[in-house]
Amino acid sequence: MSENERKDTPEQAEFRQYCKDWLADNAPPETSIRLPLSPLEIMTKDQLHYLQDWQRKAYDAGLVGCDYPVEVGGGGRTDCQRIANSEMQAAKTPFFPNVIGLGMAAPTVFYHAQEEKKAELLPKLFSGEEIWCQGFSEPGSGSDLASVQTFAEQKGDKWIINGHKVWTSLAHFAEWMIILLRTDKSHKYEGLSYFVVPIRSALGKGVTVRPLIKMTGETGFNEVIFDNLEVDDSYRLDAVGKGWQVAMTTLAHERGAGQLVTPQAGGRVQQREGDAKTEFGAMSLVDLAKNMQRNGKPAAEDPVIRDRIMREVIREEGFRQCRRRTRVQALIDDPMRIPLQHKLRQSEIMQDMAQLATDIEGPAASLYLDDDHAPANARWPLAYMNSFGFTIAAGTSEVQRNILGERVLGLPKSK
Amino acid sequence: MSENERKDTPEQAEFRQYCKDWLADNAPPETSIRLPLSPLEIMTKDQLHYLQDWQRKAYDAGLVGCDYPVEVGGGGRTDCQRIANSEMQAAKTPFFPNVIGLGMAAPTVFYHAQEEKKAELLPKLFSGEEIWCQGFSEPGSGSDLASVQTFAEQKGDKWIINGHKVWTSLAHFAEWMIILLRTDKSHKYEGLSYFVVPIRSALGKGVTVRPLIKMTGETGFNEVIFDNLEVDDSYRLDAVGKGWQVAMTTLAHERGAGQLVTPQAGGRVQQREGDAKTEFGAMSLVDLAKNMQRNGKPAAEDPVIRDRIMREVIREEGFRQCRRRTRVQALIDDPMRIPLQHKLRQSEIMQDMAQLATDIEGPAASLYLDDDHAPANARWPLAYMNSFGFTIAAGTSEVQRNILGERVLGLPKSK
Amino acid sequence: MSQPQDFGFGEEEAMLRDSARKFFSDNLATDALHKLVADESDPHRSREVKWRPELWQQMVELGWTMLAVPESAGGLGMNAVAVAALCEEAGRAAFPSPLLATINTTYLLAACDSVAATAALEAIVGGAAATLAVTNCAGSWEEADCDVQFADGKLSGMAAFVQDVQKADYLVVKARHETGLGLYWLPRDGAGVTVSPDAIVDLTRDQGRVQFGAAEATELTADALPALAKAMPAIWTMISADMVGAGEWELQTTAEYARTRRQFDREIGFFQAVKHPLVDAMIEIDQSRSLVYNAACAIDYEPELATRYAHMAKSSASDMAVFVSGRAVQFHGGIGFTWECYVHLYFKRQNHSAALWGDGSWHRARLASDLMDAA
Amino acid sequence: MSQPQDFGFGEEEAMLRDSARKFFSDNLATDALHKLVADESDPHRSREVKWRPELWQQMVELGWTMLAVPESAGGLGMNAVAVAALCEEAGRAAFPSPLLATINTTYLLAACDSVAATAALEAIVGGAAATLAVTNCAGSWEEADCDVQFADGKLSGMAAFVQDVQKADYLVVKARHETGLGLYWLPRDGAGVTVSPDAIVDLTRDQGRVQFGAAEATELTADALPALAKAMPAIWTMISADMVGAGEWELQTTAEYARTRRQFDREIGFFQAVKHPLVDAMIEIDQSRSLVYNAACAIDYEPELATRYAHMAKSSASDMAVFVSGRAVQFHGGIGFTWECYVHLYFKRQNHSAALWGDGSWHRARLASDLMDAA
Repeated sequence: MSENERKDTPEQAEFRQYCKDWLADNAPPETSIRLPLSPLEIMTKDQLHYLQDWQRKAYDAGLVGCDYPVEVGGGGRTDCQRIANSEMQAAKTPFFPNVIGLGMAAPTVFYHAQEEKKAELLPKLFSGEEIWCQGFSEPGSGSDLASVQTFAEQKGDKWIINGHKVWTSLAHFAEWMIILLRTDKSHKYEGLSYFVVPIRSALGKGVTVRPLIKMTGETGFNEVIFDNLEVDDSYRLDAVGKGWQVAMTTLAHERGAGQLVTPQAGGRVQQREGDAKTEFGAMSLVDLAKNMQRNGKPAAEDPVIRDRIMREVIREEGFRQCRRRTRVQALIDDPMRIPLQHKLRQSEIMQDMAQLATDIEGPAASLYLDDDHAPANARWPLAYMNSFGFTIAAGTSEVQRNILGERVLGLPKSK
Repeated sequence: MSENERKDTPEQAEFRQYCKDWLADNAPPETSIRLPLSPLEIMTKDQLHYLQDWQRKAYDAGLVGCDYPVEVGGGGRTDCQRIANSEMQAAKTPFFPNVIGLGMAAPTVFYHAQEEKKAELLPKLFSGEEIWCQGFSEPGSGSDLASVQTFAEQKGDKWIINGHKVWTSLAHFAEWMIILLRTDKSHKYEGLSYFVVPIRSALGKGVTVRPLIKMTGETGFNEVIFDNLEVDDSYRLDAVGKGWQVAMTTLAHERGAGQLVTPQAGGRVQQREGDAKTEFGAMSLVDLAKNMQRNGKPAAEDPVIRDRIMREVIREEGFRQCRRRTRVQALIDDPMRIPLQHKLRQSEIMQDMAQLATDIEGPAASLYLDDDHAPANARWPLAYMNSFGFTIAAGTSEVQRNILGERVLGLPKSK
Repeated sequence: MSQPQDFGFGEEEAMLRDSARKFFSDNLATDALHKLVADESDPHRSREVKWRPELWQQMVELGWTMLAVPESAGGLGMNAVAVAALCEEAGRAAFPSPLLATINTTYLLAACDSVAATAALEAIVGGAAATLAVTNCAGSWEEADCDVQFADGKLSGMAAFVQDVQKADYLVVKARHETGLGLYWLPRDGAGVTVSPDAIVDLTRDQGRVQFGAAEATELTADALPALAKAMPAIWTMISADMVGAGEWELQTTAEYARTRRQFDREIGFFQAVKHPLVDAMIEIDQSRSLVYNAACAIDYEPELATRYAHMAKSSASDMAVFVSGRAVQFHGGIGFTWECYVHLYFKRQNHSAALWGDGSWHRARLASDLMDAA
Repeated sequence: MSQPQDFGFGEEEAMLRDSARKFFSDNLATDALHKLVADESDPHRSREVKWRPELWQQMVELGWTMLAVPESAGGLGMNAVAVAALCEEAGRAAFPSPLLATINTTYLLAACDSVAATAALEAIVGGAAATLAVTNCAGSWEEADCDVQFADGKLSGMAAFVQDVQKADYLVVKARHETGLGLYWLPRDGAGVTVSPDAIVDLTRDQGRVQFGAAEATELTADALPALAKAMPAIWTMISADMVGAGEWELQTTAEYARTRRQFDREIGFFQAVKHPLVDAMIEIDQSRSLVYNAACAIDYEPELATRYAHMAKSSASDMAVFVSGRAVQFHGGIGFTWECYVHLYFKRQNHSAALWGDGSWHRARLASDLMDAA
């Protein structure tokens, strides 16, 4: 069922109407630029600038950061970002390019930075003028985030940073990075501190950004090497040694379990790409099955294929209804129970849907991006491979299950 | 493919012919006695005596214990038990009642008991005259076998035993129990010793046997309470403190990974009951699907049901071919790799087959043993529930996967 | 028509749910339930019904059987989400009663929309328990399959898999007449009605076959299929709600055991081989629960989509019930395999429910025709 | 006829297997393979073939392409279990070559049992590489589907999904003639033959479409279906053997990583969330491997059951390949998702093989007709 059909507060109802009207006139038209599947896969400056223009427009119109206070560049509204998101979804707009900024950096900065830094950083983050990236993972530190080794040494009111971060999406466009650093080697958790560090302005001056190539052959991820980068102490978030707690704010929002709703657009691309996030995801398997011949008959007539597609349709609807239920107090026991399932569930549904799609395509799933005969422009074999990025990154599915078992079911820690 | 079709050694070939001839004349006729699904579920004296007579006949004919030395009551042959087993399977004989004796006690006694004890205990074990049971599990010690607390205290050349064993199948008929006891509370593994203890002759004199009721409502398991039972030191197997090593011999044979092949009959009942061990297991699902109506059509015409049945047919054939491959050196890397899969694989295939059967039966799977309309006399819902006995007992599936991951793949111990 | 974002689940519904939960736990906690229904373990035990009629009387007085009865027929005409909440609690308690059977009957009677049906609803409002005799001997889930005939005002033939028939006062019977299928109403103890109880695995229900030998019955409608089409979404949704409640009991009970049972010097919940499947169980339960309230809300606000959403709910709940029940027994280990452990009560109820009114695969096949075969 | 208990796998077969394993690891270890086939990461890379023709020459000289060629045609006429062992090693090395395509061709040619087919086999014995152009543009796995026509000694139409076509010297083409389906032989570079390479995911193979414009071809048989029926079990078995070898590489490589990679102060193989799925992967591989040698042995000793056992082998191997490949990437974590990690070479080859010549579900449907529909 559509997000529109909700009991709004008066403020929300009025704001929704405003969004509808504004989007009717201002939702960007289709573009000749081939947009990537997700913001994390932005490759070209053309793509970036097209999407930045859109985010700027939406910000100026008040559709981005609606629930943040006016002082930090927000809209000062109450629980309105959801409204804007659902209207942008309905209007099938492109997505916002500054996805890490909006989803992780903004709430982290908002809850943990010094006041003047919030005013300095957040407006350009909301407008998309400054792209953000995240520096958590390291070669030796993937699932075990608290084992990061990249070190910050204090020199007066400066910090000198040395080390190596990986899987930093968008680093090649980013102005800023939120980064978890080790400031004390003698304590695992208490030895961590959290900073905002400059990237683009420091390239060649202590920061090197190198692209990492995915198994798909695409780039998009980077590794970032720090060689005596100097950062002012005012860019530290919260106290020295409190980095882990700050990181929890970032992760909670990344998992959709944070207090602030992330500004999200993107109906257009998501629909076109059959992403599990939209109600067109599993149904796009139906279209695929109708169009693919399987041994002389449409795959849609194969009862085993039908059964498998329906499983995904049901899982997808269940996922959507779970998100709906999280907002209904009376039908929730533990408020974290469903939000903490979000990332695990979404990434595994995506993976299984993409794998099923390749089964529906059969031998034709062997055809890749450049092949004219590839069904759906080979997006399914591509999506299947990329789905492992989602089940691995930002806490593997294995780590997600630990978190759920421990925080929701109260089982003893596995580590 | 049938066990008969094998390249035999001359001794094996001649013995096979002997088995064929003997079984042709002596395979027991069908009986009016309703035999249980497995030896562990023998309920009545009638069942027991019928099966004991059969084991005695087979032993006297040389089909039981063929590979054990003559001095301990064996046949003194080389690698001939397999032959006898496959011929008894082919002849569809009933199974042997002394299943724990033959499968676990015999090899353990043979490898670890004093010589005179072997000669005292093994002949009556092989003949089935004396039934054996196993005392490993305790209320507080299931998967974690080494944590047993039942204690044996040394008094001169006697041991005084106190404690509580559970899940002891056949204890209500058993003359003897193989038992793992704690003789030292200060060491977990080194504090264990292994004994043979009398049960029937000690009832009321230090031993109490009480039936445990399964979720199916059937009995068959027991709990055995020891209250100052006195046992002679000569019934100790191997040295004090070496109980764990002795238990490993028992478990290896239980998992089909031991040196000695267990004497096994039973084609008849297994076939009739569609046990995964026989090549009629998964195919019996085909018969079931042909006989069950599913919404007006035979379930065998439902393509999703067909796909699921074929999965089980393939797993069952794969299981059988894996057992065949273990005997072909050139196609084996690690000799333990497949034998250690045996118990896990067999119990999970049984469980999935039984669950599938209940799906094929649909609403009729709700009907239980006493219902005239229950398909296949309700053996499938019964088998489904009993299958959890197999995935839990003798090392849960979780423990089996640890063993495989650690011993075969060399992964670090989970405990 | 469209659904309210909150499923239309408000204070009134929450109060009903909370009082139901309290009623069941106060009056028949799990240990008492086990004493009541599992006193005889012998597989060849008697088929006598194990339930607490006096508690049933209180439930009737609380108005729970008339929740779904339209106000026009003297009922409370409450939302399906409220009824679902009640069924979820009955499932959590694995409560033995004709509640679900009677509620199902009220949905079907309301769908008949006839004077006779209104009279029948009034009998239920008056305190009668009823059940549906609409399944043929082969247990078909297809609405059109039927082994009962109706002629000259009398029923003959056989209905099978009738739920809680020994606890019911009245039956709604589906029967074939000259020109089609009709629905009929008669007392379970009426002349020409013979009930033979089944011997079933589930200890918390009773089930039976009903033989009709020229039994007089009142016609509720001469056209059963439209009435069934209208009522089935509610019937599928309510059994799913029951499974969701029972599944949550299994999850919480198993998690509690995993937090306390120690092996290898650890609580077994430490081991990911236990922890992760329990998380998967939780996810399946949450999905099913969300789909149940979505389907119930559709019955209230979006009836044109109720069938589709109910197929989703029952398919999800049936598969969840089998999976979660299996893990509950497995992770309780040896004790979970015993009669004295309460888990088997839920294992049996859940496997029974999974096949009732269509299993997961059948509902997916129906859903596929809806979503894939439309032009 | 019946199978020997040891699969007929003796010393000769073991020697061949061991020498093949040595050949592949000596001449193209995984790092060298990665350099060879993964030098270009760009998804829009060229379609030029990445292989080592001089190694192929050595393989030909070792007689590997004539293993399955009957001695009557100058071949070695070895058992299918020997060929399966060779294919298993080629899969373990993910070796890029027309070996499998040529072996498949020899099985189909031998099944034609004609003078022309014998001549074609002699060309292969003489060192030629060949492949099968028997799949239509929709990629159907049904033997009867075909988009090529034969008339007046000439082929026209299109064959698709032709494996390693750029590495092959000759083609066996399935084509429709006036009265049925036939098989035909012609040089890949012959007049009227146009090969368009596909852009494919798998880096260790090449694949293409072949357009026939009145291309002259020699008839091998005018009745393709019996020949295909005879040869398909071998074709299904050999690709399954390839997948088993590749699956074992994925298992061992991932287990090695799990023994060394540390997170949370433990090797990740300590965690049951990694350990237990790796055990399941091992079990699936062992099942597939056993089924492969059973099917191969049936080809040698029990031909009447070869089709049935080959369906089992390919169904098992296809599902295994997808499952094991996914776990191999997942458990390598971030590094496993990169181009520089070798795992993706196998992931891609395995997913390609899984759909080749029928996926798991198609083979189960065929098997079901065999086992369930017989009177």
